Amino acid sequence: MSEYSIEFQGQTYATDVQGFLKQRLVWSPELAVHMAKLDGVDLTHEHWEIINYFRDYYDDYNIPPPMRMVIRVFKKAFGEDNANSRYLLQLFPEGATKAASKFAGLPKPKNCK
Amino acid sequence: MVINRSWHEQVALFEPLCFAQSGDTILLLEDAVLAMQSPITLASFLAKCQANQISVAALLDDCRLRGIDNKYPQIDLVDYTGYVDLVIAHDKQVAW
Amino acid sequence: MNVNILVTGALYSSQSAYSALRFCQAAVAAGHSISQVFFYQDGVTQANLYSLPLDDEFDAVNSWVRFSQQTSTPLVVCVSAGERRGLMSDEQVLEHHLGRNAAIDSNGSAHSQFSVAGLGVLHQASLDSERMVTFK
Amino acid sequence: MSAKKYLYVITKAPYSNAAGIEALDAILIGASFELDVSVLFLHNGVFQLKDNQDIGVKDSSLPNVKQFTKTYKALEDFGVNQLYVQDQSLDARGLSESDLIVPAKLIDSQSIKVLVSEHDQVFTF
Repeated sequence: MSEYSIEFQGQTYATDVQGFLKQRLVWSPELAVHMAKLDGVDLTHEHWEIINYFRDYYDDYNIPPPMRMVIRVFKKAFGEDNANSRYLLQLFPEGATKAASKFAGLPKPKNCK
Repeated sequence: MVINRSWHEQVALFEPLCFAQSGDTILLLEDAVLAMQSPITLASFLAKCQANQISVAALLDDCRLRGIDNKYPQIDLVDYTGYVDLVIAHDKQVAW
Repeated sequence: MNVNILVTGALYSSQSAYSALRFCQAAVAAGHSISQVFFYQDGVTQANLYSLPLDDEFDAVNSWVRFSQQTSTPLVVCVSAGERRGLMSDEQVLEHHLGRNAAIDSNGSAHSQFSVAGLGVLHQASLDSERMVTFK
Repeated sequence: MSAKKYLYVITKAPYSNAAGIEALDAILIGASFELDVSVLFLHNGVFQLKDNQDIGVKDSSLPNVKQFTKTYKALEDFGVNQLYVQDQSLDARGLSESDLIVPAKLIDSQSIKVLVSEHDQVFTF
């Protein structure tokens, strides 16, 4: 079986083939910045708003939040006009749920549908 | 000895009865047909079904496989075609 | 009528493969159609290509394959339930880089007559069919 | 046309098997189809909602268990509003409403008959 990992500050972090951390507890904000860079994303204040929401929500419910909740939180933070799903997609071109989960150190979301 | 089964797990013959309504059919399938070897439990089950206008059927093929004879006029023996007919005749099936 | 079948019982630890197959055959013989057979929970084990029962025993996997070929009935394995239990297509094995030998690309554990899809397919079929029958 | 009504029944206790996890997967898909989704906890299924579940020390060298039952608390966010618990099942297991991690409607066998008959599709786990 092939193994995947990320090297960061002298440490090796095991991931799956798509770069999701195998162990949630090893996550740090610095590692998140590095993981995002590997995907060509520079984390901004807006990204962090979403990533922190994903981490809190996952802590409470063991599942990433549904998109309509994410948009609600986003609107609260950045106003009705800016915060929509298209803007979220600009922030996370890979898809907000997938990319925010990844940078937040959460497991890959199920994609059953 | 080690036990890994919950105290609460038990024979489920009476459970579907709690949720079936008049006009429904309870089909005994696979190991459920073994209930036909427990006359006392089965008699009270059949009486309750009758009182609530719930029909009871058993799958003939599963009875035969296990050497079970039907001694109960209240139980309809059906083959797989009869099972299909029951599914068509009722608007939904619930597998307990 | 159009009947959607859901199978959740494990191969050889339950009678569900046999019961469901007999039901499907009887339904087709009576002029009904089976919209699909969806394998969920332990039912995914009924798609295992590497199941090799003794010759005189019931061969659930190949019986499903034959039924599917004869009646053009789709057999669908739930992707997440399958991945939990090591049941996957060639493509999934490649996707997860699980192959023992990169030169051999056809080592998925699901028989190729079964497709792998999400629970959305089960729900869509249940909405499109007139009946759903579950075998546990 | 109004949304179809789907009922998901959970009858098994958590952790000894994947029934709860796989029921949740199905419930979330049902909700994503914008169906009218209800969940009924029956028999040992009521233990899914028991409070004070503790998965123990978080030690990465030990096999880990996911406390998936937390997700029941999020069902409302995903559009699932109706959670039912059979009162008898709770009683028989020494539990009451106050032991549950999420508010659920207590329901007796007679009302379950109605519940089952009112739904278009019933999945049992």
